[in-house]
Amino acid sequence: MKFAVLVQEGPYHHQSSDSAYQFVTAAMDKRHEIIGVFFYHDGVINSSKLADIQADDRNITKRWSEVGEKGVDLVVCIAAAKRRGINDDVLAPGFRISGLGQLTEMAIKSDRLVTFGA
Amino acid sequence: MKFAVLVQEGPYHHQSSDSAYQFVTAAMDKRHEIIGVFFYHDGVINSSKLADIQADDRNITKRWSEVGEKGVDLVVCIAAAKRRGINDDVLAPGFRISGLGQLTEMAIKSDRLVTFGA
Amino acid sequence: MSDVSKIMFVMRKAPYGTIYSFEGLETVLIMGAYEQDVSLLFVDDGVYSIKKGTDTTPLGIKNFSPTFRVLEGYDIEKLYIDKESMDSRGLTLDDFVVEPEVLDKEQIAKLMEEQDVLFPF
Amino acid sequence: MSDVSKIMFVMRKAPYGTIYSFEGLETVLIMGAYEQDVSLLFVDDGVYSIKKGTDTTPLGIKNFSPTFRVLEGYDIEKLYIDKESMDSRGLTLDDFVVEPEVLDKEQIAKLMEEQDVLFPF
Amino acid sequence: MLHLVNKSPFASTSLESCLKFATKGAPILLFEDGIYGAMSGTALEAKIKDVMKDHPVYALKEDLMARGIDVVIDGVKTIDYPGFVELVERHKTCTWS
Amino acid sequence: MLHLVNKSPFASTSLESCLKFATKGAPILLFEDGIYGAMSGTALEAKIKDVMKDHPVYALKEDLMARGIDVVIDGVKTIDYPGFVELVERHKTCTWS
Repeated sequence: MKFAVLVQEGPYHHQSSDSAYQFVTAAMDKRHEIIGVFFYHDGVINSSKLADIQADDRNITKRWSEVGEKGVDLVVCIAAAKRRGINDDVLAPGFRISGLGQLTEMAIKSDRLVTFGA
Repeated sequence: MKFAVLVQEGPYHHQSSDSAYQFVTAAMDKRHEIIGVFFYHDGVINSSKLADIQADDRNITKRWSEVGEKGVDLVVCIAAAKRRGINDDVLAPGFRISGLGQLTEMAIKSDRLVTFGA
Repeated sequence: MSDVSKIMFVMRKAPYGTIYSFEGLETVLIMGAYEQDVSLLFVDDGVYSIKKGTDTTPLGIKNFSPTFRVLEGYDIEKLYIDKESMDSRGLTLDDFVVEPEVLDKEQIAKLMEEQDVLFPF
Repeated sequence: MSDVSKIMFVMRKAPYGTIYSFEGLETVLIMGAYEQDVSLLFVDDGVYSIKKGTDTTPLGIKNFSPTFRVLEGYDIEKLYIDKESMDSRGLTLDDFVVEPEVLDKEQIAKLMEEQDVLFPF
Repeated sequence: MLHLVNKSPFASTSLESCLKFATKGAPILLFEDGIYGAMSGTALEAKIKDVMKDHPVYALKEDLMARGIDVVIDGVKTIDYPGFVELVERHKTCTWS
Repeated sequence: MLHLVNKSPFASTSLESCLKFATKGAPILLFEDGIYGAMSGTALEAKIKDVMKDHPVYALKEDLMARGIDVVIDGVKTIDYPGFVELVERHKTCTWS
C-alpha cells in the first residue's frame, strides 16, 4: 500500500519522531511504499544537520537521512521551518524544504496517512 | 528583588516563551533585577538567529536579544542545545551557551525563580 | 477511491497556548486550492479557535481567529462543531466568528468514518 | 536566606514520551555538586520515571531510569513520592529502582512550602 | 506559594494536581490556556467556585483578551502582567504545566 | 477507523475524546505514554475493561518494554511495530494526541 506519514513534533523532546521512524521502517520491511514523510510544526527540527548527538543516544536526524537514502521523500514545511530557524543551509541529507501543497499531495495520493503528534 | 526565569519551550510552538518575555519586561519596568533567563529543553530554540519571521508576527528571538541588550544574561543550556542543533554559529545577539551550573547559580542567587513550561 | 479525497481537519487544541490551531489553519487554506472534499471539525478545546472577540494586541501574537471567516472564500464550507464540547464550555453559536453545523457525537463518529484522511490539529 | 538553598525537583511527567524527565535528571545530577539542600519529589506520571524493568533497546532510546540509582552517590538522598499517585497507578515501592519516602498530599504540600525553589520536570 | 497553571482544565489534569498540593490560602494564577478554567458558564464553574473557598484565584487579563473571554466567574480576580509580577514579589512560585 | 492514543490517560483527556467519537468495533491502539492505560492494576482498569466491551484495545509492545510495564489488563492485545503496520493496512487512522 501507499503510506504517508506526518510528524508534528521535534526530535528528543517528544517521542513522536521516534515512533514515526519505527513505523516507517516496519512498513518498509513489509514492502509498503512510503510516498513521503512530512515534517510540520516543531517536526521541522528533525531536519537540522547541526544536531550534535552523544554516542550513547540514537541520532534521530541521521536515522531519517538513512530513510531518505532509500528513496523516501522527506519534506520539511517551509512556513514552519522559517519560524524555527531551519533553512537549506542547515538541512541534513535527504530532506527538502517545500510547501504545504506537498502534504496535500500526500493526503490525496496515499492509501493511508498516519499522524504522529503531541 | 532578584528574579530568574526558566523557559522550557520553543518559540511560536508554545506560548511559554511569550509569557516569560511579558513577565520579564513587566518585572524590569518595576525595577526588579533579572539575574538571568535560562533556556532549557526546546527553550534553546528561542536563541536561533536563523529564524525568519513574517513582518506581521512578533519576532521572539529579537525580543529576547533586546532584553539581553539591557544587560540581562540569556543562558542557553549546552546539553539541550546540542540535541536541537543550536550552537555558537547560530546564536542570536545577547545569548550565550553554557551549562546547567548557570541554572543552579540562578536558583541559589535569585529571590524568585519562575518557570514557564509546557 | 474516487478522484476527490475526503479530508477532514479535526481542530482539537486551544489557540494561542500552542501553535497547532494556527498552523492547522494555514494547512486548511492551502488544501482549499486543491479541489478536494475538505471539511473542518471543531471538537474539545478546538472550539475555542473560532471564539469571537479575540484581542492579542497586548501579547503581540498574531490574532488569527478572525481568519477562519475567509474559509468560505476558499470554497471550504463544511464546518462542523461538537455540541457537547460547546455546551460544556458554556459556548453557543453566537460566540463564534463562523457558523458551523452543530452535530452530536454519533453524527461526528459517522462523519469521521467516511473520511479518507483525518488531520488532527 | 541561609547559605544553603532548599531546591526541590518536582518530577511530574512520564519518561520517554517526552524529554522532561530525562533532562530533569541531568539537572539534578549537576545541582548535586553545588552542596545545596536538594530533594526530588515524584508525583503524577513522574512516578513512572523510576519504574523498574525498563528496556528501551527496541526503540534505541537511552534507558535512563536506572540512572536515578546514582543519585545517592551525588549526596542526593531526599527522595519523596506521592502515595496517591503510586496507588492510583497500581505501583508499590517494590516497583521502583530507588526507595523514596512515601508521603501523603498534606505532607507534600508542607514540604513544598518550605522550599526556596521548585523545578518542575 | 503562588501556583501557576497554564494548561486547559478541559485537556489536562494539571489544575487537579495543583489543587491536590496547594495549601489552604495559597493563591492560584490561571494563565495561557489555563484561563479557560476562569470563564463563566462552563461545566467547571461549580468546581472553581469550590476552589475559591480555599484559594484566591487570579486570571491573567492579557490571556483572557487573546482568547476572547469577557466574563469570568464571580470572585476570580483579573490581573495584568504588572499584577502577576506583584504576586511573585509576595510569593515563591510553583508551575503546574 | 483505527484510533491512535499516545497520551497518558492520567495526564490528558485524549483517550476520553477518542472514546467519545470511536464507533462501536473500532480498534484503539495505545502507544507512547498512552500505554499506561493498558497496565494492569491501575485505577483505570475497570474503565478500560468497559471500553473493551465495544472496542478491541491494543498496546504497543516496544513502548510497554521501554516503560517497564510487564502485565497488561486481561484482553488487551500486545502488538509490535509490524503488528501496528498490519492494523494500519486494515484501517484508516485517527490520531488523538
